[in-house]
Amino acid sequence: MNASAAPLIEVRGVSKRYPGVLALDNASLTVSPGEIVALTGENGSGKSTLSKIIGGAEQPDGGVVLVDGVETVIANPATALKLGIVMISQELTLAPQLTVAENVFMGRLPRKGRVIDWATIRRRAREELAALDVHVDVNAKVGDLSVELQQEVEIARAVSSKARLLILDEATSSLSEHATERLLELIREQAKRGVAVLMISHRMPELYSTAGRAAVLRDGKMVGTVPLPSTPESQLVRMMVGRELNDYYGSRDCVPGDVVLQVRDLASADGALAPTSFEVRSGEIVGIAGLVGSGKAQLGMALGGAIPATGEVKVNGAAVTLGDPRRALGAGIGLVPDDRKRAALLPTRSVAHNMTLTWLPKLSKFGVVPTRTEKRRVREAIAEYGVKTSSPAKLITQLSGGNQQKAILGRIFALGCPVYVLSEPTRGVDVGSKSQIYALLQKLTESGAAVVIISSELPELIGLADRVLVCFQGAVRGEVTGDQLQEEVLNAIAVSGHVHEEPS
Amino acid sequence: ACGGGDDASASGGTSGLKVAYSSPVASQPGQQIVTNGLNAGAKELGWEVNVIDANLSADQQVSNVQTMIQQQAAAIGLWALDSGAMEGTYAQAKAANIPVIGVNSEGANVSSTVWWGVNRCDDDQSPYRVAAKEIATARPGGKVIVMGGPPVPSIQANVKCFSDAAKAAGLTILAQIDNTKDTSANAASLTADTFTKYPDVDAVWSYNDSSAIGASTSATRAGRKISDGKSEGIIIQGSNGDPDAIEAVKQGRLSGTWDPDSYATGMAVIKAMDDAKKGVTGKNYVVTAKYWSQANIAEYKDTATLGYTLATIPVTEK
Amino acid sequence: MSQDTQIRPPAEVEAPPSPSFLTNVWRSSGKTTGVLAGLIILVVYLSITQPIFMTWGNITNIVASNSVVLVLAVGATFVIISGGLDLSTASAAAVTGMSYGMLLQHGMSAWVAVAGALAVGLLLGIVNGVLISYVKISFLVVTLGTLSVFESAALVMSQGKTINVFSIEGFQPIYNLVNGKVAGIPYLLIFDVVLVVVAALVLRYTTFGRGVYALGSNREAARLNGINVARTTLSVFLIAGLAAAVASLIQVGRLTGASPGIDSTLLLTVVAAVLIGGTAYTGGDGGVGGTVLGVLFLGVIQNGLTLSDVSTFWRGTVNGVVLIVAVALGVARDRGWLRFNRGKTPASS
Amino acid sequence: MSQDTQIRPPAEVEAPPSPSFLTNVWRSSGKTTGVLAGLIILVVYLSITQPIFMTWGNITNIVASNSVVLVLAVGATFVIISGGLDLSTASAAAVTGMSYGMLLQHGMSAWVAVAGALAVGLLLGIVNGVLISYVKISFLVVTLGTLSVFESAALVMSQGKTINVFSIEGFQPIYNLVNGKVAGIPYLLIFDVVLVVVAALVLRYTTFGRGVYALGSNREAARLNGINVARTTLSVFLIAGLAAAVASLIQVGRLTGASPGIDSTLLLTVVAAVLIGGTAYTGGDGGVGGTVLGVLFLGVIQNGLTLSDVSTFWRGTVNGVVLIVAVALGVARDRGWLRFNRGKTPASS
Ligand SMILES: Nc1ncnc2c1ncn2[C@@H]1O[C@H](COP(=O)(O)OP(=O)(O)OP(=O)(O)O)[C@@H](O)[C@H]1O
Ligand SMILES: Nc1ncnc2c1ncn2[C@@H]1O[C@H](COP(=O)(O)OP(=O)(O)OP(=O)(O)O)[C@@H](O)[C@H]1O
Ligand SMILES: [Mg+2]
Ligand SMILES: [Mg+2]
Repeated sequence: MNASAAPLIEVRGVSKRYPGVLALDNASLTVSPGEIVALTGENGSGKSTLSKIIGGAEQPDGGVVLVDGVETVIANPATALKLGIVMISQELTLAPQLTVAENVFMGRLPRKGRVIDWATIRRRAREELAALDVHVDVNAKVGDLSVELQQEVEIARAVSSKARLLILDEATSSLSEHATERLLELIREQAKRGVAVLMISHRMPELYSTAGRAAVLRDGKMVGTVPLPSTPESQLVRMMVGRELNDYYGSRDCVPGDVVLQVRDLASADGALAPTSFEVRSGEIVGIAGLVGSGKAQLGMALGGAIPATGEVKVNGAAVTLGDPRRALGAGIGLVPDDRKRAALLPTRSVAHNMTLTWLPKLSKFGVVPTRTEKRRVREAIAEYGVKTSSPAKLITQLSGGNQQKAILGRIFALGCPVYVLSEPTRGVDVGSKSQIYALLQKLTESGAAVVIISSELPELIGLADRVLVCFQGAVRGEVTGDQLQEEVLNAIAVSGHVHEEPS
Repeated sequence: ACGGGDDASASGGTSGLKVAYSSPVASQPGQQIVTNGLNAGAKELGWEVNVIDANLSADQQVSNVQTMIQQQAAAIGLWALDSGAMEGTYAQAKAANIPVIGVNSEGANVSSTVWWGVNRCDDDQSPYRVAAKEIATARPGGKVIVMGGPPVPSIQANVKCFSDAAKAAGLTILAQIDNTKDTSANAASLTADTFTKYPDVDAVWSYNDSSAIGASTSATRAGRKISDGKSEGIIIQGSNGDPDAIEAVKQGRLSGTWDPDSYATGMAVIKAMDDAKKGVTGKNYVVTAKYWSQANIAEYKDTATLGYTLATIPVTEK
Repeated sequence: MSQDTQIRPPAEVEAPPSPSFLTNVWRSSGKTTGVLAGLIILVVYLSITQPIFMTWGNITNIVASNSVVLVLAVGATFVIISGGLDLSTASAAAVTGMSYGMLLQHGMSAWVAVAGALAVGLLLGIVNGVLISYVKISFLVVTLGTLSVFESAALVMSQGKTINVFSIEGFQPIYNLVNGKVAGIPYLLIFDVVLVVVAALVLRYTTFGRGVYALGSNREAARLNGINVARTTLSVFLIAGLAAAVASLIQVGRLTGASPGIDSTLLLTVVAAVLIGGTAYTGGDGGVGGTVLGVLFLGVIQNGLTLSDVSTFWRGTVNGVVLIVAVALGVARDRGWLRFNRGKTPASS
Repeated sequence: MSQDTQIRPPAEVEAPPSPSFLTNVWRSSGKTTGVLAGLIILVVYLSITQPIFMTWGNITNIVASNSVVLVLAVGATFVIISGGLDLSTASAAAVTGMSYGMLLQHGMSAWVAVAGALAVGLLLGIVNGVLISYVKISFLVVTLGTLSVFESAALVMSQGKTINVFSIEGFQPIYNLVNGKVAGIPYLLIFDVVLVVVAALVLRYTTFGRGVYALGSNREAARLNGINVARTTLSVFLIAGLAAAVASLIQVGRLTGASPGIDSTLLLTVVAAVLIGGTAYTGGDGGVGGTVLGVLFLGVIQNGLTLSDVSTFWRGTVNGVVLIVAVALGVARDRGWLRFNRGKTPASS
């Protein structure tokens, strides 16, 4: 490691307690200039808490933080920013009503004299986004963008500020492979120029291709630091989850049965998805791949009734009314949307109420919720889907990101739908839990469900799906099966709209 | 001060005039009766009157008067929400050569004023001084609750008039409570609390009828009888002569109400306008108030049916 | 693989050190702590300084004076939890009260008049609800508009006059219910308790109630999870309309007359009671329990001010200061300025 | 192959077909379309039916009678954009007006009295702002409390009496400014225009202004990006306090007296103007341009009602219906019921 003498940041024996949880327990960590450190651990192990403490967004209950070897109280994010500590937090921190350009420069808007220089803001925002290979109207309101583009705005904001320490808390979890590559490249460049980087990600390949060291948290305790990429993945995973993970994606022995989901000429009313047709049989997992803006997100939303659409969707032969999520759900289409914060969470409600939201029609009798049954079901689901929470009555927003996702997945999985449409189902979920979720998915299909998975993680699609449909510019341009299921093939279609005519 | 000949010619010249009246809140029953009186008086002279509602906003009232000035009203009647905050408006009207008739409101630039008799407190015959004396006669040394209203000068003056007279007549004032929200419901709540605190109260004097009715419902709920002014029970006097208060007197739920005669008030405004158009200003008309109690309520007639004319309305000049 | 998918109990489910009962109450009172504490302090203070305060007579006065606000506030709680606000509630009550009065005046029988008033309340709720949930106009604009329309409608109905119903026979049942007692307990108190309990149960234990919370918490998430957003929105405004009708019956019962005039502070009082009671003004959180606290808090201050003979001019000051201080107490507790065995020991591994 | 692997920009970047200028205006008017259209229709209707409506005298009358609301609404716009609400604004204006009146009464010179009133306004703003941003009590509770405290303070100052300042010499400058004209143009109109332009520029072109938007849009995001949340919050309440002082000077200038009484509909009118003007009640969006529209819309309705002699009882109905219909127009447009060459909504991918 080419670290200089004093680490840029040193965290010594830091603890943080929330009601009912010890989120950090005497944890220590150092990051030196030019170094890229991966902070790893299961969901709820305290990674975000630690980065918030370094970023001044939370105050530790005990322990100290040293900046350039000097004990420093990072009282608030403003102080952190002054120290050159720039954080991309796991929960997007964008102002939805403001433009892309303004969000990129929030808190440090360029001025000409005393007056804000809008022309410069727009120009520089366009440049910063172009560096990430993102081409979006900088005058668009951020709230109108997809999660992935929102994430890009947040990234552009961080990389365009003169950071000495860059903290990326799952900055890549909403990005496609291509965008991820681009970002990692940028990070490596910055590190070469002496920027210290602390990155959090549940995607192993990213850590191995980028970080020089991995620090592992477990239940708030720092269990060790290992060099990368020399440490075998299995060992790192064992440190994180305390066990081996074999048979990661799982497998089924089940022959696809009858057609469950029939989609004919499904198109979104906004034109982002052109008429698309396909079928999914019972026991089948069909993946949907594509870049941002390829229409894959709209495909999921249209299937789930979340957006106005035209065409025909049938479940077990019965036509489903489009554009009405309640009808779609009633017809047996369980949707997990990709934008958790905007479309899935009830931020002011408990974990339990978030989970039972979707179960209410089935759970209740004459409109009354039997709370005893409800409590039992919630407890079972929490255990089954591995949601780590100190109590079912805890506010869902106080859960770690990955655990929020597990709760959302759990509420849909528990419904036992004939059709599942899962958009980025494992976003922010740790490797151990992912493997559990995959196993659950396989179980769902074995019991006859038809599953559509929309994902930007190609390995996930290849590992799980029987077939993958690839979207390009609003339409499905290719279907890949069997041994053609390779990242290169999927990528080629996603990027160009058709398979390369090249002998392999 | 004008000769008869002048009078005749001026009278001929004033028919067909368009005059305006600025009402503080036209939807209140009393103000509606004022409007009726205005219309009756105007009809007698062949005039037309335009009533504009300030709906309890002084700012709105200023702008209403400005609109009247623009519309070149022949005369303006103005019941100021706040006469301390109308000098500029009076001055503007005067500058435009439009006479302003104040109703219960005075000012340097007001041409003439119509007063409610109930609002006067300058002699023994002033209504609230009479009220205090009557209560003292029925309940010598009795205990009284005084109910005031929103903190506006005219109400405060009336409260003071009654309170001073009551003390002078040997009554004890247990409490003064102010119905600042100006609703029956609030009056009911306030008096309910007060009756619980002072169960031995003999009389309630209230600045208006809806508050008196609120007090009456509380007294009934507290198990008190309402006195007819002499009989046993609690004496509750209101003021305004509102239609439902008249009914309440008939039903024995109010001891009485002071009726300022809003109809005559409206007519008196027209009378004062007529004077002003004839060049006579500086008049102070006082509309005679009447006290309706169970003793005389049988004689009550709707003022509109009394057949007042501008010449016969019960006003005195001060 | 079977071993892998074996489910471990979540790590931190370990039972926290069992706190005392008092600590529990203090903790769980959440956003309403301050108001609760403030209310208790007020009650203690008034009990000492005003011997009359704790008498049964005074307590029934408080109940009678605050029932209208309570009923409206319970309706408003539904609306506010769902993420809306009904500015027209006081005006709607004026219309329903006038309807009741006019039906009586036109010789309708007691229960026809009551049913009529309730029907009008529902109708007003439908007007608001349909404009908001189906025509999709902002709830603020709609209820601001209907605030004005209803106010005007109440005036038009009787040309601004109060309708005296005292001697109308059909009025007796409502008069007796509002002013009567059984075994010393006012019917009104019984009604209030039942109303609050039913409302709390509906919010807590019915799918409709859960839908109301979901809607206020995240409209889009609620929609995607099968909540009928338009119908739920319509329903909360129906409830508000019905609440207005019931409140107006209580009001007419108390005053023995239906008046088209609207207390200009009523709307603010109702909304204040709900918000002081810890219901989030952006929706998704709160409940009628808090609203009861809010109504009581405001009601006791009013009662205390009257009993203590505070001068009219100073009442507003006392009122405002007590409110701010009470809520500040809760804030102080949340920020740990008032430690009460909160167990915030750092790093107790 | 090189052609194949070429990466094309994401689909939704394609430029929409360039719309005509009119379409642009129609589109960009956003949330205020309905009000704008409603205002135009109203103005046209009144110009035809009421010859006096379009006279200069009537127009200056509209300006004069709505300046108080406008000034308060501009202050409220800052507060509401920042995600707050100042319920105390009308009461604060009563206090500053009384301060001005009393200073004049005690023989202070013209500008000392004005400065005093402004200082009191700032002070009231500080009280609100500090309680909200530093003591961290909910803005609703704080301003509800101060609404009541300020109201009471105004009454206490003069024992409820109106202070007539008409004949006090120090009052002349303000009287002349509020009621005077230069070349037929009222000073007040000039002042209003300057105020609105300055406020719009501050919101658009200063770091502070953008901070206000950021705060209202996402408080946590603002905090994490180094915006001083507490100071910005304090500042918007200072602005509201100052606005109250300025509004009260205009009020006293118009009424030639300082009254402790508060028009009970003023607060609602001010907030309504801001919201009708398209500022989001949850903050983060809107501006003073819309607020001007909102004030004008309400002001023209009032003026039209007065000119057209609509009966008192029906005024509220006309008022409310016009408001709802105007905003519904905008909604209809947004939902494509009124097509005006609208492109498709951009993909939210
Ligand atoms: N505001 C809060 N209130 C209460 N508990 C909290 C709060 N924030 C975090 N926690 C708890 O602290 C623990 C650590 O959470 P943290 O977000 O740091 O996990 P993480 O390692 O980032 O997980 P993930 O991989 O899912 O993002 C969790 O148990 C979480 O529930
Ligand atoms: N120990 C538990 N095990 C399983 N589920 C629980 C447990 N405790 C609470 N829950 C679930 O969490 C939900 C929310 O808990 P909470 O105690 O907040 O309920 P509540 O008081 O009914 O909610 P609210 O106060 O928001 O109306 C409960 O309705 C129940 O379903
Ligand atoms: Mg995290
Ligand atoms: Mg609870």
